[in-house]
Amino acid sequence: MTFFTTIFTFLPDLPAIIIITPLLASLLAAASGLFNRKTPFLIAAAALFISFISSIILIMQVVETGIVIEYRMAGWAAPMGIVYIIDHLSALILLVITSAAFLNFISNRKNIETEFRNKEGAFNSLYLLFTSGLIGMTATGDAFNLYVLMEIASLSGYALIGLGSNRSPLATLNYLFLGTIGATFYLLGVGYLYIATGSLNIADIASIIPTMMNSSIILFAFIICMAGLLIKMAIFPLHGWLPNAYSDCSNVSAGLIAPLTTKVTIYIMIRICLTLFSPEYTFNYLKISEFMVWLAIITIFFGSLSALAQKDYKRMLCYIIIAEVGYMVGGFFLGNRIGISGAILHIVNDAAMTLALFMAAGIFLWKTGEDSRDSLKGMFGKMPFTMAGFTLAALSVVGVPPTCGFFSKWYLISGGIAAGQYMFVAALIFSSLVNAVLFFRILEIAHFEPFKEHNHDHVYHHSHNTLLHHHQDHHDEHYETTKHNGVVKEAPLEMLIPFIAVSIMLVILGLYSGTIVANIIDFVIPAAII
Amino acid sequence: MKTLGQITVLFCGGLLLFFTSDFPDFGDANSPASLHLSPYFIENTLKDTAVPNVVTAILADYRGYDTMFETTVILTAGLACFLLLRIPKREVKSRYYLHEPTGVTLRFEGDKYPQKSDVFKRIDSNWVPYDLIINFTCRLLIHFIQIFALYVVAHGHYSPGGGFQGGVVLGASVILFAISGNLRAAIKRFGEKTAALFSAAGVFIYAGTGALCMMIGEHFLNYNFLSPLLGTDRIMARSHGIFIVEIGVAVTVMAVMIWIYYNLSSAGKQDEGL
Amino acid sequence: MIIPIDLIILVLIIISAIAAITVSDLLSSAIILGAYSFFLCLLWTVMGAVDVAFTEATVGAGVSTVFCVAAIFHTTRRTKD
Amino acid sequence: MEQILSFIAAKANYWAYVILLMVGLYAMIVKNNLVKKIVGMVIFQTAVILFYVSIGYKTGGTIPIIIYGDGHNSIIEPAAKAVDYINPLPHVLMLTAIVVGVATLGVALALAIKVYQEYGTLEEDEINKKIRA
Amino acid sequence: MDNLILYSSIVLSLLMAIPLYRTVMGPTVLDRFMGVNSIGTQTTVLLIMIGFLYKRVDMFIDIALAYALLNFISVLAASRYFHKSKGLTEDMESQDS
Amino acid sequence: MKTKQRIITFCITFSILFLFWVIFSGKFDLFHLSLGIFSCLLVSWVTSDFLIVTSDISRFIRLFMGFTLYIPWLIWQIVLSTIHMIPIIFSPDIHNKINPKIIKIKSKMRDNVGLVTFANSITLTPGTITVVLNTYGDMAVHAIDDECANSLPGDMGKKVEALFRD
Amino acid sequence: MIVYISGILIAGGLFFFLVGSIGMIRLPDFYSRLQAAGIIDTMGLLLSMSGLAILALNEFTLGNFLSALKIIFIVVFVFLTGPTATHAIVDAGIRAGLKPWQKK
Amino acid sequence: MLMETVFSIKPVFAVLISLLAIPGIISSRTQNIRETWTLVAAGIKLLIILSMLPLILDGKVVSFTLFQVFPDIGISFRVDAFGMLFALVASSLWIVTSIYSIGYMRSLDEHSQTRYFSFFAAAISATIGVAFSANLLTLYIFYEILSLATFPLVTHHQDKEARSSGRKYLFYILGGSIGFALPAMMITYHFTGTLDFAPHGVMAGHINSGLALMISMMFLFGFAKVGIMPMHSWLPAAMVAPTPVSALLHAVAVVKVGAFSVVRVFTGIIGTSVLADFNISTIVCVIASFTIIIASLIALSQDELKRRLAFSTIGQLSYIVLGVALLSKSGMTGGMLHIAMHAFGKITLFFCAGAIFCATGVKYISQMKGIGRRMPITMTAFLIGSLSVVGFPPCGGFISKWYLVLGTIESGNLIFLFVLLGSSFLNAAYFFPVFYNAFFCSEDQMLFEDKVEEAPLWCVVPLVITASISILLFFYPQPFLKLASLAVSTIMGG
Repeated sequence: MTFFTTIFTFLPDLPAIIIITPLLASLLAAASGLFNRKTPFLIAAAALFISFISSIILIMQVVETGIVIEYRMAGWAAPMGIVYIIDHLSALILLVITSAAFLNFISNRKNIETEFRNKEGAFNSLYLLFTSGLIGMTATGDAFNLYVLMEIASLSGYALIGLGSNRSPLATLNYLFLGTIGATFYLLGVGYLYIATGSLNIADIASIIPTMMNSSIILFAFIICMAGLLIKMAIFPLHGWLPNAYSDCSNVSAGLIAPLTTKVTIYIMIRICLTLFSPEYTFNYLKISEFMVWLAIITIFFGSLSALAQKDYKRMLCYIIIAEVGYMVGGFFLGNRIGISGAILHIVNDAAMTLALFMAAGIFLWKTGEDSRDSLKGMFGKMPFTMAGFTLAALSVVGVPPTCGFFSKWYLISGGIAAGQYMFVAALIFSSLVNAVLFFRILEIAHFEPFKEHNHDHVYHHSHNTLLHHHQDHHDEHYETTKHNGVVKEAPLEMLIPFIAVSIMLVILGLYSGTIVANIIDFVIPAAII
Repeated sequence: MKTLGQITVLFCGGLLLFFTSDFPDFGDANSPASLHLSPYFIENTLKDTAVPNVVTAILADYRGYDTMFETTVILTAGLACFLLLRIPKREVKSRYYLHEPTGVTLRFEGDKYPQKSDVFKRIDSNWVPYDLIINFTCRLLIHFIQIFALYVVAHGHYSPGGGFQGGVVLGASVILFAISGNLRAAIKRFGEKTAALFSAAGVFIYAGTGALCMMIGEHFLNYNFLSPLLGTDRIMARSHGIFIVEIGVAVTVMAVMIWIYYNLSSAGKQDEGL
Repeated sequence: MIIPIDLIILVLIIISAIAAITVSDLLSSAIILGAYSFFLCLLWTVMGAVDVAFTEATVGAGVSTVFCVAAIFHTTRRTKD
Repeated sequence: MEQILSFIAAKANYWAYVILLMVGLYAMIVKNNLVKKIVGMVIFQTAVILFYVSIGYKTGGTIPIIIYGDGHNSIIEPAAKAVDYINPLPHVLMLTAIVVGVATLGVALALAIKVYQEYGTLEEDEINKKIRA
Repeated sequence: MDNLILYSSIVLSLLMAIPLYRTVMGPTVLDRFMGVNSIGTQTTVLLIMIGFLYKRVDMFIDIALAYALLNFISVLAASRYFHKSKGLTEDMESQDS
Repeated sequence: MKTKQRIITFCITFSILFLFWVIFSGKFDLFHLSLGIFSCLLVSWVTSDFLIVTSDISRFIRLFMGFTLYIPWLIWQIVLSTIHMIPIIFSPDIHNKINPKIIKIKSKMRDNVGLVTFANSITLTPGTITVVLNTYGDMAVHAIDDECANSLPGDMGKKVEALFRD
Repeated sequence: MIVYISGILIAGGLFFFLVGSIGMIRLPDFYSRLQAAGIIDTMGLLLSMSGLAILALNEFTLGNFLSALKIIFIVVFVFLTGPTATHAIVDAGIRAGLKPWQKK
Repeated sequence: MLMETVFSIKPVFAVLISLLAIPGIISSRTQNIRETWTLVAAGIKLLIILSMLPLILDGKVVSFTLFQVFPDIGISFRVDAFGMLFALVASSLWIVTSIYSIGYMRSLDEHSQTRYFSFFAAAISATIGVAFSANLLTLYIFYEILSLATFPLVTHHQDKEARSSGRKYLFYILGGSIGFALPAMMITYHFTGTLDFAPHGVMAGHINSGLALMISMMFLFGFAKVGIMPMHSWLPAAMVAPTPVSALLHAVAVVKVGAFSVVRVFTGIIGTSVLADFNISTIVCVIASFTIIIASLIALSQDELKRRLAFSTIGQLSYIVLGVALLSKSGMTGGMLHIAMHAFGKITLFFCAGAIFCATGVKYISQMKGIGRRMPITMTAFLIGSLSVVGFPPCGGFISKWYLVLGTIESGNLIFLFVLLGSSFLNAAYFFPVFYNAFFCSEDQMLFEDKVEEAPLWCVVPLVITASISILLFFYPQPFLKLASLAVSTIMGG
């Protein structure tokens, strides 16, 4: 009972709590990590859980009342101070972010302890900071505040993925360069908006823009913002940083960053196009929809074909992510209600799918120590539950009903047909088929090939730098379980349960997608869009 | 790649240059940017917060939330450098010690080495004797740098400066100490754990102040809550709130700058370093 | 009235920026970056942004060049471009 | 002639920002050396700062610190006029941007050190050669 | 008085081009240090002059003071680089750092 | 270090720093002064062992007085040697006018403060730069021409030695 | 009156800045250039700063006096740091193995 | 004709009951418990379906919407006569097959039995789901689930052959459904705005002739499980599966799901009027006839018994399509009945093939010389089964064929009559060698020793049951006949 009382006491402050909790906890985690190796995990898990719960309460609040929640930071009203806006869309994305971060985190306790030995405090802290950055980006109603939070997310992201295999620093450095270009372009775009309107608040700018539709500064602001965001979301010609960065890093980080970064960036794109610049400006005045859809089509084709060429499982996932970015961008710029619904729904679904796939990758790596496709030989027999979950995720990416991937694809294709973009439809179907081939290859290996002995000396090769001196003694326990008979058993329960939960979520999300669309996404899209 | 880059750059540059003509003139007092929001700040800062430095007032109060995350960015960078570079201590076969009065270097095998001693100083194989002039001057200056830094922090309300600048100067003073002597000496005075704790503590002061406001029932970071605590009116409460968060910023920035320097200059080994 | 100084410093800034990326030695590059930040600081003061200038002064003179030098110390000065 | 001069005076800052932006971008895209790219990144970020600060400048305005009356605690309002002071908002934003720049610089350099420890060189083409080998 | 300061500061800012020339063109790295050091000194003066131009000199002195105190840190760091037995031109790649 | 000596250095440091604070601050209300006291205490507590001039207060005062007398003289020297430099720099045939050389001199002082003062004075006067200095008083000085080289150690050495003689 | 004095001082300072700068360009080697750079650090700064300090005292108030004092402090600090920096550079040059220019 | 709709959750349970059994199967520690789970689930499922039978026979419709996945489309179930017919066949045969699998798997001591029974259950769930689906989306979803759930069954042996045929299987089935059926569905949705099955189709008036033809073809080939000729080759390949799988899934569930889906789409979505007006039905008939003849001819040349049966299946499936595409009442009734009749006949044949393999390890017809004397019960059942498939009285197959023939005459396309008759002869021709080898070879040609006996009891009982049902259906086809005619009367409007 006291619990609920407490919750209701803080209810008006929930938009702040959802981000402040991870922030404060990250400080505590960083500090406690200096003295104790276990506490940072507990603190971080608790904070993520609180955020998760608050996001659930928020979305329930928003859906029930239908009122946009506005929270004034420092008590100053909108154009002067910074406000947080929780509307249907941001509440939805918040839920996605917090749940993904929470599930990925609790499932990876062992990975964190081994891969980041003696640095758990810093790692957990950065993990929380990344999460709070994304949460802030989603919730904020201020264009500049968005930039700051974007930088927090990026910086902590660089750190998280910088410590993986021995190739990851280079990949991360390239990511850093492009990420900085992207963020700086965004900042520049905000500057252009500021020079034209004199305001930084998104709602305020949005109210000014209709009076100056023809201004070339506004046009440029749009182009520059978009350029920055497109770099950050890794659309086709600007995708170069993503595959290396995501595939070389450690699994914990990949499981956090890969599902969320691009999706949140796309969310921001949607927010900028719909809320900041009005849909009228974006779709009717600018006439860039056609171009963007073609860009998306090329991205889809490129991503799918490149994924075909990959031998490494994680790299393949990375190219699939690129293709999925094409889905969402293309779907959004179809400019009709169905397409945009599909794009938004796909943000949610794709986050869940990618999370599941990367969690699976984490489990495989933890178990076999390799991440090539061949390491999966005979996995169906050894880890049936993991493989079942993995299969679900794979099917979802392919777009097989009743997993969620099918339903968002349905909207996207309907939107494509409605908008007359048959090439986009073809690209989607093509990509589905390619994904089917890709995942079928993996499943086939796991199903047909006999189980292979794994060379456990390589288990932690990817974190050589931090572990060289410790991992021998530390992994005795792990060695015990695996070396007797060479049989890999099912992953530990703490990894398995979140993973299975996510996999089942894939189906549930699919089955309830109608509810999501009707209760949440319909409110997001302005009535002007048909 | 090179041609492509040049083309891109020329194209973007040309485009951007061409459209600069639509900007309001440089120094135009009637541009939208000068008319929409900023007049409110300029005209009301003193009334709202009793802080003459408008920049400080906006930084720590109107947009204090931004600044909290700016501080967090710094903390993130510190943590990132630590995570990326820091190498855990490893068993060493031999250690070098300098006998300071005579300048003789001794090599100790195993774990036979002088315990805490004033005459023996741990050094590394690439140790170089520090320069007398540099060392002396820096020792002389560090006080003044530090007192100057604290002055900057304390007078952020009335003159340029504030937590961030003061923090950087404070950090620079320790960096100066490390450069003029060696890194080990600096670490002995301002250890790595201290740096980590301070950097977290600074943000904690900031965010904790905000959270305290929230718990008392105001909005996050609304310093009004301080007025009953300090026994002042709300305006002065805001002024003091700004001061508190500036201290937080300074602490974090100082500690993180030092921390990053430790890690960068020794490539994570935290030995003698640069 | 302050425009001429502004213009001169802009020119100096651009010169040092171009120099920083063309000079064929990383240590020099870092040092020129220091000079670049001096000019930037001047420019901010010319434009009346004292707080920004102060920050630039402390950061540019105090830490960022030091960071660069420290990093170069642990890597290499050599560069082909 | 005067017109040209005043035109230059009115736009020079924006031109300079574009040039710096492009210099930085060029370095980040084309340069082969990682630290060079980092240097380019710094220039790139400062270009945006230049842009913002230029927005804020007001001819005839003074620095955005209110000239207040005697005694620093008493609030005497000869109400400050907006025209007299330079727009402070861009300055606030750019303080944040500078901080972000330093933070990014630190992380980038840390990564560069890691790269060097791994490959023994900072030239991208040499690194790629080593990766392929 | 305004004109005095204005023209002095213009002259001073023009003069800064000369150390900059040394910084940019300097045959050795050490010449560049020297140039930067001189630029730093001139910057300090110019900052105060700009303070006079704005008639708010008390606000600008802090910045100049910060320069006076911090200007040489980067030079010290750079010279420290050579202290650690690094050569002037060639890199001692073999050195175990 | 003995406690008494420590307290004395602490006090000296504190008073110097507080003087600086007052000059910097220019605000004499209670709030800022207390802030100043707090900051100065903090700094002197952290770094009081940096500025070990001496534990002898009378010597400290003597040194201070000596410095006050020495600095104008030094400035005069600087002016003189700057004037000496001007024709060299502007001469069309600059390569003949100068004759750079590194000369070695030895100071009898053993006090590090004195040595550093001496070395910095040499460097401050244009035309000569201290290149090397060690605790035994061995110095190497780079001088731009013979005249500068010959003036060393000269008056300056004597004055500094006198200043730091116990 | 004060304005004239300070004008002269500032002009002197600028002159020495010029001298130092030209010296930096003209002198043949690094060490001797450093000697010229020393002029900027010492005479130029000293003269121009004292000119500015005097100018600050144009209207005598406590604030202005403190400003002038601070300007003098800048000079003091630069007089401390300048030679140190110069020494550091020279020291680096020697350690890096840079040979001084010798008259043939 | 307005039908009374009953809202009930029973269809959902009917679908889910076997899925719910899966956790039980997985967590079982011993074989017995696992099999008990399977049998119990099968029994309950049949009971649930039977409990709905009276309602359906009364002309009512049971309906339930589970999820509203799109604003105007949900995952909803709707039990009508046609679906009931199919569900009845599938669920009753599941019990029999379960019993048979137990015997088969135990006697061969196959590996991964847990997986086998789990996916078996999943597959039957999906089959019932297809039968009960109320709209095309639901149908498609269960169709896909079925494709995937059967994959591990098809490739149960996990060897090289299984791998290649598994690939082929997925390529045809998934490729067809994603590549053709899905876009066709999307286009349908775009033009009509609904995907619900309506008695007379939803397309009339929304679409032009070319598009209608395209959509029909896309559905016909997209639902590759029906095995229309260019898309048929997965079926023979899939015969590498263990025999119970082949039996249930490739004689009953999977292929019949294909046929069912095609019929459902042709009648419920495209609509008979569109088919007739744009002359699509004739094209479909031609394609189906082509498949019938060619498949029968290929079957003649196969030596491996299961492959021969597979090609036979391909031919027989096209009977269903042909019957529906004739657009005559009798033809349609015949087509629908054929789903049931062929199922019982063909499953008997597969059971027999499996029993032979179990007992002797023989796969090829040419090696079966004299087997009839060693395994008389099995081979008698085989005889009954094949007679049913050929369409000889007194077997169930005769009834459906009779209606089909009537249908061809009714529709006036006598050429298809000849196709039917000709193919029946071919059917007889390819079954005859089996008997000849089994019963009529001389002593010295016999390849079997005395110790070869009948397959285990678990195997023999089911095939006896199905064989007797096949005969029973000739004499008492009432439930199926009534359901089929109910369905046809709904579709053809009285």
